[in-house]
Amino acid sequence: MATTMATALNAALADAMLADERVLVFGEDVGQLGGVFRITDGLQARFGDKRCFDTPLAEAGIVGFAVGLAMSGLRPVVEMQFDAFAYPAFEQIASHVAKLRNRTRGALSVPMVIRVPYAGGIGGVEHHCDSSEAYYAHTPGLKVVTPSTVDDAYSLLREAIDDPDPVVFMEPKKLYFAGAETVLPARTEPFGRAVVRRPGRDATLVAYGPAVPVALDAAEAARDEGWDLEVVDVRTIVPFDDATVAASVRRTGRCVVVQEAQGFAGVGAEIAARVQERCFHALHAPVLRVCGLDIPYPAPMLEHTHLPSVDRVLDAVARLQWDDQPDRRWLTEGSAA
Amino acid sequence: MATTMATALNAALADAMLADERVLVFGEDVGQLGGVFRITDGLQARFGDKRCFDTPLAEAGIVGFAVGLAMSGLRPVVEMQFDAFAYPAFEQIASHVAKLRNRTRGALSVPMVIRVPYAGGIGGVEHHCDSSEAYYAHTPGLKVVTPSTVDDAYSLLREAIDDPDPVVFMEPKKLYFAGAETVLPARTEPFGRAVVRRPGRDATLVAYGPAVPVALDAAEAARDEGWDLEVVDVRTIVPFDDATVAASVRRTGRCVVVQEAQGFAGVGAEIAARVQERCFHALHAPVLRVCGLDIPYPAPMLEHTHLPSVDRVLDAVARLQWDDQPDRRWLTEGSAA
Amino acid sequence: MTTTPQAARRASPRKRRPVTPTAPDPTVGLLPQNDPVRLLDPDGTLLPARADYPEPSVEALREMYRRMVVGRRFDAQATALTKQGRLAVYPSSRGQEACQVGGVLALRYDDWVFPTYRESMALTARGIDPVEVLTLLRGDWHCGYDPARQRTAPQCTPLATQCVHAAGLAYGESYQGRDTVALVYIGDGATSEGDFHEGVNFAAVFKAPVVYFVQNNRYAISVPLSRQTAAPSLAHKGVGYGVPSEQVDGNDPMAVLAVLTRAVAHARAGKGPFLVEAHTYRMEAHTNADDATRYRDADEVEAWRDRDPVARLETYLRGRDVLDDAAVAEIAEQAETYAARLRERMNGQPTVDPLSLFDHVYAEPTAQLVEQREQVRAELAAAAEGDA
Amino acid sequence: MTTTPQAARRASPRKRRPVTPTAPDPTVGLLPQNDPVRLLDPDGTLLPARADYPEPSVEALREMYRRMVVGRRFDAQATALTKQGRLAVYPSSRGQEACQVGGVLALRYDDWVFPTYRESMALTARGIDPVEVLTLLRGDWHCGYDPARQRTAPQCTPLATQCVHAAGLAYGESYQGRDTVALVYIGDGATSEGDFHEGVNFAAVFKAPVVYFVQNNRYAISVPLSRQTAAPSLAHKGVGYGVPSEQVDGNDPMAVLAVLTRAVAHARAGKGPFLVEAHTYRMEAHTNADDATRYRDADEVEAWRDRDPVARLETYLRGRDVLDDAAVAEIAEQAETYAARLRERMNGQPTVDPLSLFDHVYAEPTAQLVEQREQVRAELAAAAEGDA
Ligand SMILES: Cc1ncc(C[n+]2csc(CCOP(=O)(O)OP(=O)(O)O)c2C)c(N)n1
Ligand SMILES: Cc1ncc(C[n+]2csc(CCOP(=O)(O)OP(=O)(O)O)c2C)c(N)n1
Ligand SMILES: [Mg+2]
Ligand SMILES: [Mg+2]
Repeated sequence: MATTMATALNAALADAMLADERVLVFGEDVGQLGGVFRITDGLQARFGDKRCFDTPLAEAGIVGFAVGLAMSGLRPVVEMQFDAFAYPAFEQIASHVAKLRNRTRGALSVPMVIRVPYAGGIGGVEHHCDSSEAYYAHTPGLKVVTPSTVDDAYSLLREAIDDPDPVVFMEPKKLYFAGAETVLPARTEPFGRAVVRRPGRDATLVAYGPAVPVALDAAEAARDEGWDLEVVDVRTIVPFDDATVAASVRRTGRCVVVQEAQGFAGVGAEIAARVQERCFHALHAPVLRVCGLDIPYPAPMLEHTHLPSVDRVLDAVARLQWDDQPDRRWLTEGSAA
Repeated sequence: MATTMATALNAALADAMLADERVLVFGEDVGQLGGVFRITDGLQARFGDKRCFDTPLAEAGIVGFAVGLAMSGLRPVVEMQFDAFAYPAFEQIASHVAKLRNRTRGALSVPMVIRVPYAGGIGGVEHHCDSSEAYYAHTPGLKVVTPSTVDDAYSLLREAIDDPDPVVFMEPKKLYFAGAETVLPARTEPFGRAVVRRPGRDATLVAYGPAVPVALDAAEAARDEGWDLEVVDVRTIVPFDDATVAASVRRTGRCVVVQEAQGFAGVGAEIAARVQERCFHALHAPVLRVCGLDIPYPAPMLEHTHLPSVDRVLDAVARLQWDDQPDRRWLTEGSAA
Repeated sequence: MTTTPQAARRASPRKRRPVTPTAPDPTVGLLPQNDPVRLLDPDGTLLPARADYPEPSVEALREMYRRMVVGRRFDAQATALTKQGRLAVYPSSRGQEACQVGGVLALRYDDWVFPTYRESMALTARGIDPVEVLTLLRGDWHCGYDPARQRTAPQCTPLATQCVHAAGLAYGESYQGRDTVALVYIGDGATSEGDFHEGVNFAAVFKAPVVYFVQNNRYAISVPLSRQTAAPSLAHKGVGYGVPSEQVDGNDPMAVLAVLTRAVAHARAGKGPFLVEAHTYRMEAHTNADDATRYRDADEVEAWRDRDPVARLETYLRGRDVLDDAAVAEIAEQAETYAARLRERMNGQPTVDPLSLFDHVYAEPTAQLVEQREQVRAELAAAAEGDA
Repeated sequence: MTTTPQAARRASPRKRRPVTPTAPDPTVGLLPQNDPVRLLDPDGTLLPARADYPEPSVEALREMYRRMVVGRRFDAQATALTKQGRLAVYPSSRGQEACQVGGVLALRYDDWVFPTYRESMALTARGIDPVEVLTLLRGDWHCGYDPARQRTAPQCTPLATQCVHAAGLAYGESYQGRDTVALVYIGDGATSEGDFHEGVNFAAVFKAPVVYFVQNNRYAISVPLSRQTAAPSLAHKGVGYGVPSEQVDGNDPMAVLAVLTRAVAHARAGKGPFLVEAHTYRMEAHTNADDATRYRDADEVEAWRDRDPVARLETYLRGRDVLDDAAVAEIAEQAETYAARLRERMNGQPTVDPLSLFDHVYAEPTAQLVEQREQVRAELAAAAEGDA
């Protein structure tokens, strides 16, 4: 029977709680109910209501409480019920979670995990589908991790809980119930390593979290067009794996970044900027991005228009100047020094 | 006598209050005290304590209160005392201010201005020097504006108050008391227009807010190295002026983006990504970025190490491949389709 | 110098004059009564009259009954629509009819309501088109009705955030010389959020005419009240803001209407905000997607069936001879017609123009949005061509 | 059916049996006393003894006096250092000595303190090296002392955020079987923040041993208390969380110590959090950079001079014959020595290694940070070469 990402996350939490009794799991509805996505299902029954418990309904409270618990030597793992409901905790995250180690020259650390079910594609009503990873990725002191596979869900969450630094662990909701044949516990590549999910020679698709399956589908569909696309799964946005991404693009010479979040000043912009900084001479075309539109996340009936689709990725790939257009650099050369 | 940016902002508020009695100015210490930077100095005395007033100390409260006032037909202009102290209001800004118009198909709008004194260079203690523009720029529905000149401070703030949409108005603290010879009221280019602050032929420096003077100084210093640099001031991050930036880079063939914020997934990444998307064939070198380090804003004695400096900009310019290195594209061509 | 034990033990030279007389109790008029206000017994019998809360008129109560019956039917219909896939999700307020209807009945047409996702019944009771109310949950857009015209904010999902908006709106209205009141619906769980605190405090400091109406239905999804607060009651939070407050039996329609009417009058009179906590119960799961058996006993739910607000009011009105079988049947029919018409109108998929995604992000789309709209337009055209 | 006026007017069939007897007052033990607790008159005379707050021992009070005198001298020295450019900024707590010292004296060495930027005096009174305390304000790093060793969180600038941390820390300590108490210093203004609400509520729900100690010095920078709250007192917020609370004359050192001692005992006994509001006054401007004359009258400040906590305690102790001129002089000398030594040690610019910027962002720097560190290293090397 296939294992779902939800099951893998649940197993990771349980195994971490078993391995380290300092691990506490808490948040809204994570106890008796087992979380609205059932990611914490059974933990309270198994570990008792001191290890897995519900809190008052207040996200700054949850995150700030976790900061205090971490100061006392515990290892809190908190759940934000949905992406947009982590915003009330933004000050606690940006000013405390991210900075405490640095402020105190390492005397205090905050080894905590903030689990954020995020992104759309599930027909959710407003405020339930935000892709908020860029807010965290732009905040030094946080690690930002997002699995796209069942094995990674397990392994990265275990690593996040063991990590000495705070980790914002972003779980693509639409992948919760996607299954894979695997045996848990799984151990995959560590933080800071991107992974080539599909090798290819003609262009690199760089994606993370919910966009990875889209990129893989696009790569599959691209075979009909005669393109052999490589797909790189970023996995850990912070720390970012420049080496793997750049190596791929240097090999293929072309790159499209795929992300679900609205594009402007998102993680995809960072990836595009880094790739062209590092692979300029290898590039046959600009690094393109396929992102969510620069609009608030739309209502369910329109979300397919918003989300990066296979077609939209293929359109971008088609714009990667395959025709060996003549170098038109001379057009502008006149005005250069 | 020179007019400072602080004076210009104060005048813009006063003139807007005079022109439109729906304009209310409020926040922490903006009344009797006139704001910790004195930007609202004299407004309460002049317009009364119903037009300019202090609130309880609660930023989500201030912003949310402004949302309600806007719903009732007023035009709130609120002050967040310092950049990092706007974080408690993040949910109100991201989930309400930014989205209300869209959620209601335009039936409700939120014509409000959130003034955020931001960035460093003033020897401030922790939490007083964050460059937080990317958080807002990444949030669809907000306009994000940041002046670097005295005239722009006046004109953009007037425009922000008149704008039908919410504007996050980011005021570079270190420029508050920089003066210029000018006569107020000044009217400069509208939202959505970047401005070439200094023409040049060899490379384009793209900057905004507190980084603009650094870019201008660097351009001046670059003359010694024989480089004639153009400086583009972005002014309004959202909406962004692709045309002006791209036209400049197409002319110069080289581009360095300068921003004070930590680089990762910042606005500079967006600019770099856009520029290479649009000017690929005009570029002689990758678009480089000079940003703050990817660390929490440091203590005063180390801030000069963190901040983009003239030297660091010149180092980046030097890496723009001036030697007419042979095109090494052939190195990787073998692996392309 | 060291202290000698003798010196330390010596009697201290005490002040002889009496301490300043104790100040008057500053909580007078602010603390809620210990018991929730109740005017009707659960069995529908009228309790002894009380000076603080005069009984609402039977006309008002009869109208309340009518809207509660229609509201309950609407609620059942909405739940049914989720099963038919016409609604993505629906948070029922069955059992909370007295609060849902009482809140809007206490208001004037031009007062403002700040509802949450749970107030669909309240909004339809306010006369908003049920299809527009359900737009959010059907998924064609976020807010389906025109909040400005309906004087009703969009149903609020980010919990407690509307507490602050209402303070601003109400202050803004009074600032502009209008005597509008804002009524905020909020759940027990949401009172734990910082925005509840900031909202009530702003309203109090600015004397904004807001009624904060907490429907304490004892659960925040699965989390029971005991995990939410250790306070004697949620109404006891009022004194900490200088806001008068009251508890009410939220399943007693008469008491709800009486208490809210007084709260609204207080606000309208310029005396600032008022906090009301209604003790009620959510008979259904949090939404149709929730499984309430995971966290509460059937017994508990059963016990609340005996406190049904609709039956309670019906018994009372029948006892007063202002409601008979015929009238009950007529109202039930109205409710059926309402539900049937809704069912019909919700039949079929609405169409939404994808290009409208770009229309309301800003008053005018930015250059970037125009670009993205063109891209989508081209995609749509290509797709249409592909289909043709 | 329409209601006949007759039917409507008919007397309603009222319940005859008496209403359920009123529940016992649930606020007992939670509401603060109407008057701030005061044990010493402003002129230093002892007030009549009271059962609820026994007088602290004279030994404790003498030690309190000593630390207040040294603390005041430290405070003056720190202010002087701003004038010499040795400190970027300094928020004085002159006038608040009883609170500054009382808070830390009520604690055990292994209890935790959660201070704000204003508590420099409290921290030095706790025995933390003043140079380490002033590191933040001198600007060589953020937190200069080791919070884990000192059991003292970094001085908190984002207002009220520490209220939540303290709840977590205190709960975590008790969860691990330790009877540690956490004492939170917070200002009047900061009680308006959502995090105050969430923090106190978490502490209450989890029965965390925290004492929330509000120094109500009547201003948040320039904003007076009346703009902060309409509550009878800030202590009245406690009941809304089920947290017992008390008001105290914050310029009465004896009362502050007595009330905090009881509050700490309450928390340590496992009874959950306690809220104390001290009525005091900030004699200086908000910081040296602030101009208090813009928002308050000299008269007001003058009036508070008569309530000086140091003089008050001195008078009392002299009256008890546990303090004489010689002792006062000796303590003053200790204070001078303390200040002189501080002045000396703050003389000269500390050096901070720019490369240390990368050391503590994460336990191990990321690849990106290693790259940036190399870049800075290269710049520094180039600059050194340029200088040479
Ligand atoms: C800020 C925020 N956090 C979390 C949620 C998710 N959520 C939706 S409803 C709910 C429970 C609310 O309980 P309560 O306030 O008692 O209202 P009720 O649903 O019982 O009417 C939660 C946790 C949310 N909508 N907003
Ligand atoms: C979240 C946040 N908002 C604003 C500020 C700016 N600020 C610093 S101190 C202060 C006033 C605080 O007043 P109060 O809580 O009464 O403490 P006091 O300074 O009087 O000790 C303000 C507004 C801040 N530090 N944090
Ligand atoms: Mg509830
Ligand atoms: Mg104060």
